[in-house]
Amino acid sequence: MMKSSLKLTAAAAVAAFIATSDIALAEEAGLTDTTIKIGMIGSLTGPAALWGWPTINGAKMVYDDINANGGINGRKIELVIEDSQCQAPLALAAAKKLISRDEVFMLHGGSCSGAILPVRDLVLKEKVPMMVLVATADEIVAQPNGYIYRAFLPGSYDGEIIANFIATSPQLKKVVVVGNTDAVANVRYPKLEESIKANNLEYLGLEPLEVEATDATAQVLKVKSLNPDAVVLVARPEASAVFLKDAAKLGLDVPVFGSTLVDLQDLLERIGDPKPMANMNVVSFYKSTLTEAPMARWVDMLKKYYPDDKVQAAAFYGTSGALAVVEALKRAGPDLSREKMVQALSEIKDMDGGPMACSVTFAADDHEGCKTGSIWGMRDGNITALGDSWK
Amino acid sequence: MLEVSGLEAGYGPQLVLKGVSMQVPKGEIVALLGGNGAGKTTTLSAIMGLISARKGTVRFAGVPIQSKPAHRVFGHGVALVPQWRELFSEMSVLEHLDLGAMQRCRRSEIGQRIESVLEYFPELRSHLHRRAGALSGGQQQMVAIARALASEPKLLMLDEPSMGLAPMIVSELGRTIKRLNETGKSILLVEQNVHLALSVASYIYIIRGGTIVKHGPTVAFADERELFQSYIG
Amino acid sequence: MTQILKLEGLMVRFGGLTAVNGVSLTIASGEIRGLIGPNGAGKTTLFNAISGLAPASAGSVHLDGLEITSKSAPQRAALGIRRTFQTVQLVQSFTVYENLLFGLHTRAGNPLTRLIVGSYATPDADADAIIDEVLDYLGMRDLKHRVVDTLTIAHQRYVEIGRALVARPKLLMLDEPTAGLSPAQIERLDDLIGRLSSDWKVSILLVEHVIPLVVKLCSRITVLDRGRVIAEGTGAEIGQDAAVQKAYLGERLDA
Amino acid sequence: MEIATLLSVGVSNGCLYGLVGLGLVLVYNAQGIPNFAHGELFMASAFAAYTANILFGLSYALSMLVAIVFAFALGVVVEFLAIRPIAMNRSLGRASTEVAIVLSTVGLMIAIKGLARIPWGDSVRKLPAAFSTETISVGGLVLSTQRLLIIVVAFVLTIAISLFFSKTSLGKKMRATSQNTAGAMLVGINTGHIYSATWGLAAICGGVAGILAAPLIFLYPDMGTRMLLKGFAAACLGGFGSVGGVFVGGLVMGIVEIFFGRYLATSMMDIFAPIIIIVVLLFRPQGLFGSRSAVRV
Amino acid sequence: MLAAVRSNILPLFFVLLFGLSFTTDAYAQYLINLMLVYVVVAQGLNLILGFAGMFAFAHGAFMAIGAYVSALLMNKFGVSYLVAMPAAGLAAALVGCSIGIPAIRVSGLYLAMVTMGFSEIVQWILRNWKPVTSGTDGISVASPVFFGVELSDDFQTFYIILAVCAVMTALAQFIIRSRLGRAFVAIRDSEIAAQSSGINVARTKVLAFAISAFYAGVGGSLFSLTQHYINPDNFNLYQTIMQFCMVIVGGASSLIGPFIGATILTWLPELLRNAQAFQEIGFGLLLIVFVIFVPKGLAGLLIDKGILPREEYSSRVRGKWVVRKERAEGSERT
Repeated sequence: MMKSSLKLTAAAAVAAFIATSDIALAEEAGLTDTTIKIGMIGSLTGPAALWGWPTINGAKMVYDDINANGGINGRKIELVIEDSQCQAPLALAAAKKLISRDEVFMLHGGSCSGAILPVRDLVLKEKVPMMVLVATADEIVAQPNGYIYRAFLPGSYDGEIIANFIATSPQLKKVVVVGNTDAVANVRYPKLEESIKANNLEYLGLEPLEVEATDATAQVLKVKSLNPDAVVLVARPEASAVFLKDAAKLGLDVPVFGSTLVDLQDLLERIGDPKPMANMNVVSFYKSTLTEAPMARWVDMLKKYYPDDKVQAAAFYGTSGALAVVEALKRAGPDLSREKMVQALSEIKDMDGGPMACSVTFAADDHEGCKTGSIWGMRDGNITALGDSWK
Repeated sequence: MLEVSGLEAGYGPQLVLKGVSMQVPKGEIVALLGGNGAGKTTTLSAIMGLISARKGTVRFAGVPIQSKPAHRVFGHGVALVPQWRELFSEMSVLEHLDLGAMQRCRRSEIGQRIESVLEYFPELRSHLHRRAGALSGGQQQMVAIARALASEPKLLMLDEPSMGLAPMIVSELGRTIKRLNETGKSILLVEQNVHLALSVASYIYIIRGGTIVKHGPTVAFADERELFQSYIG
Repeated sequence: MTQILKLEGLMVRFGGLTAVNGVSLTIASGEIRGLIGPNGAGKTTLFNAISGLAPASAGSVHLDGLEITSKSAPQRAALGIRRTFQTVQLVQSFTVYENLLFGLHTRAGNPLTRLIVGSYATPDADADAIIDEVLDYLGMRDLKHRVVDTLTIAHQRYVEIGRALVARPKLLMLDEPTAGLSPAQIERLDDLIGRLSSDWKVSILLVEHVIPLVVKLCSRITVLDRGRVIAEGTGAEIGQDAAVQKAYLGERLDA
Repeated sequence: MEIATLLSVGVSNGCLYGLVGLGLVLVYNAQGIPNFAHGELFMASAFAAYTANILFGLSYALSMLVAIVFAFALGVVVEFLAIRPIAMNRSLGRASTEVAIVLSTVGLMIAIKGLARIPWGDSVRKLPAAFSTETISVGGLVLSTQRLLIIVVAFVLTIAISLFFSKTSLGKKMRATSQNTAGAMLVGINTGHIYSATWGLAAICGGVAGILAAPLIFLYPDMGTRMLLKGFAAACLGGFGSVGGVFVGGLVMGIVEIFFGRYLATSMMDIFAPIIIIVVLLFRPQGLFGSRSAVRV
Repeated sequence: MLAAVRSNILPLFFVLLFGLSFTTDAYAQYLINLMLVYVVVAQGLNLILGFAGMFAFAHGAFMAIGAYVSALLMNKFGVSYLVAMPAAGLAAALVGCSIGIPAIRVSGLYLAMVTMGFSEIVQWILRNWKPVTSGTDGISVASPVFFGVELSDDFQTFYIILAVCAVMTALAQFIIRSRLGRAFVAIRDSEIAAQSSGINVARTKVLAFAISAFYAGVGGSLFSLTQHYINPDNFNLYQTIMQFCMVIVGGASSLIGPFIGATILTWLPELLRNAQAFQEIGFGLLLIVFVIFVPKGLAGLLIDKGILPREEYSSRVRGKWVVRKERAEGSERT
């Protein structure tokens, strides 16, 4: 028993070595006359799996839809999907596998900034076009960068939009920030602080809140003692809900502005009580709430291709990226190459962002396609659009 | 009552008992004597099932028990008072008696059992609620014996009960052992105090190097000088 | 004759227990001293106190004229006190040779490396010669590269003695070396111990429960009971001593 | 008022830490090992309560009962499958047996977490609170009913466990076994059963904490790791000794942590538990109340 | 011939890897590099856990110290990688000493908890000391430049990693065969016997901590080369547990063990990319199954079966085949 399992392991190890040693080079990788191979990377398992399949499927449904309608210039999109578990070594392995083994034409991936950042160097060096899936760190798309594009609101813009919005209310002067200190939240702080100061608001500092916080009493009381006019809450849904509940309980009665990490509808469901939400406002990627008309097309598409998926905010984060990829592939024409693809992406101007509030515009030296978000607030117990963007 | 034959046992690679055979008849006190490291404690441990026998048999009341774990051997009615007493230092005297009794009798009888045990050790009555760890050596030995007695064992095995006790207490101990025997209990006594062993036992086994080298009724060991020689020699 | 070991009023207490209570003892160079006593007499604790494993609460220990009372066990080992244990303490996964190398751990090497990393970096140069000499002496040359846990207990005890011998100690302390051995093995060991002191110019302190062996090997025997020395003398003297008899057979009962 | 509020939250958090710590201490005293999988027992029980309550529609009280039974069973099964085979392996020395058992609990920690991800990994879940009114106001002090429940249950459970150890025969046997295994065998105790029972009871402690905390926090497979550290800290403060000591250790931990966060720096709250663990173990291993001799270092 | 292969399995392994580097693609090369990095870290853990028998639960943290120190030295001070890497190891060793000195006061399992607490604190510092570590944003690591040539891809860094891994393996072998290595084993198996043979237990333990941390620090520095970017998440509890798995599965207290463990635990997840959901469960169960059924790990198993030669603990014995199955023949001779 022990012996045979030993042999099996040895055989597997040998097989792995042999399997890795084949080499082949195509003319233009990932292309045939009838297919375009795209590699996707997401955190499908592990602690960050929450952001895995939902976001992948939100992009995938666009490709499915295109394939169902005959593909692009005679080619259907073929996807190879790899897991990163939100860990850098595995994300890097996945990217290398996709590029050198599967020989994909391009990549569409990244659900954890920390895991996908190491991939940036590789992609630029291998000159593989890449659309960011849902990772929000600015550095991923920062210039110089010939190949990586993003078609939704990057993390740092959240803060800017919130700060600009707060500045439109003259009675709000002093702002305190409460938030998680994990990677997802951290990418938002520098620009947020900068924008708060740029708007001549008084920045009272950052009060950290554990991602797994069971209560926020200490934070709420600390915030109260600082006597702010507004609170910016940059936290994941769980911690945000905890903070809002404690804030309501302890009588912290100032407007709260949430980032794109949370969704009003979702928060409302979590808290199950509109009262703590009374002062809540949120920056959102989307044109409307999930139940309103502008989103109906995308919700229907998800239901068509992934009927088991939950219709949730995260479900459409990746959609605009896929739309931009499809648009660029169309424009690049049947005589496709990676360089032409990049060229085509750079030339996208004012493309409808699909579910996104923004319209997507790229330039050769600016690969952040989406710079506006919408702001929503609770008004009389209803989720109300407060405006488009305060960029 | 207890029949041991050809018992071999040891620790790790060491074989300590190299074929021990002995018997404890019902209602008798049998003493097992020998020098340091002769295998006395190992014999008791092997009988009790604390270490497993490698060869040989141990029968108690006709039932083979050599492969049973300690708690099963205990269930047959064998109780061991170990050399190091092995008390529960943070628990009270009463709790020790309680624990001793609870595995071998009904709940309702525990009080009665404890009462009867305390008749042998009236001194413990005033310490019932003290921590065992806070008692004197002699009192701890009483607790250890009383704990074993509370199970009303058919065979009581005592491993060097006199160790570390003052002479007066040793005499007292001797009297207690005799009284226990008078109530019909079989006793296997391992002792280094030969006088104590001679004064209570009816039959003597002498063990050396893991085997029984001499045995016979107590009268055969009347000459102390000779005993000392056979004992250390 | 010079005194190798001198104990004066040595006491060892653990918590409330006094395990060694004012022991004074001297061992001459080349002597084989027996140490006997009933269970719990404090023999092993006394061994630990001499080898430095148990700190002395009072009294002093001198080795070859040098006071070592406050020295640690490794320091004492370096100064020439080596011992064996009641239950064999070898690295069971090591070969005989590798175990013997432990004995050479304190051997002086390059003073500079010693200063930096202690004795760790000293190469095992010419260790082979010393180890081969010891193994030849013990008649175990052919077992040199055997893993210890494949050896008999008797051989493991020889390895323990060998580990002490390679360091050419001044004082060798043997703690119940015959425990668990067969009569034939005991006889062979007995013979070895008898030769050791003269062949290796080492004083020996022997704890044993096989008393005839002690009587045969040791010119003088110290008897310990309840942490005190109750008698000291030749085998014959000890055999006649009332206190010793009492210690072994117990107090006479008044009932 | 603010201090009273902080105190009430600190105490209720402390109660949770104390319960988790208690479970760790039970296993530690019985087998001398820190159980790294304890946080996962906490997590698994919370999910068991969730399953019973949300998926099978049982009442909160009934779900709690189901989850407690589940926790006990899980503890016993884990002991039987992953701990006993190592403890029974006499060929290892005592030290390597302990290391092997600890590694086994580490293995359990990741395996249970991975197992939980299959049904629960895709989203964050929430268990409704026991009472429909979430807060009550006492003289201006706003208290969460769930937190009151935590305090009451933790107190009751701690007292119940103390009584269990001092009054019941199983409790006495468990104490006896942890104090002197050889002695326990000599009074006919089957120590194997006692280890099972200890793991079961330890799992109940962790499980109850999980069930009580579930409505306050959200349920996800990684929720146990943070609690493990806090529980360790509580156990260290309590000196790995008495039931009451650990409970008080938890309270101290909960209260100090929240005051620390409020008046010094909220960023320090994450790091508080490991600091406590290091400082206490290195400089006062007997805990706040223990005496030096009782420590198993 | 076979005997020669068996007794030189590690050099042959290095030669094989060297040869493979001419035929592999970037993906396989990356995994080979990562595997060699893990070998270095696992060797460090093995020295303290397997050989010295101390339960240190902090190798993720030591790796982090190495990775950050070398990255910061290169990024902020323009130090050459040749200097930065050993500096990373020394920094980790220094921290290892400073946690080791107080930690030797507590033994066994308290040590596990103290070191686990230490790892948490290191994580916290990495996340919160933003001016230096950039917090969770992480820092990107420049490619090392040797004589004007920038070593940026996996095929180039492979040579550094292979060389360092070989040197560290040779060093580990040297340590194991020296007095120090034997002192580790001695304090693991019997502290009192060690003391009585003149081994200073406290100093040996601190050295074990320092050396082990040195390996993890160098490993962390190499790790940053394979990633070109590091952040605190790379060095969390999961990383430490991975290292434990490698040592236990491969074989604690064996030089070959870390190679076997790192190979399996780097490649297995890649082979099982299609069965992702079960990876965590798989790791957990692997650990449990090995501690229960194969406590000596695969290396121990192979050695016991006589497939691999027993590893030596002295530098003076060469080519002596000490096979453990000798137990069968005449061990009862006296």
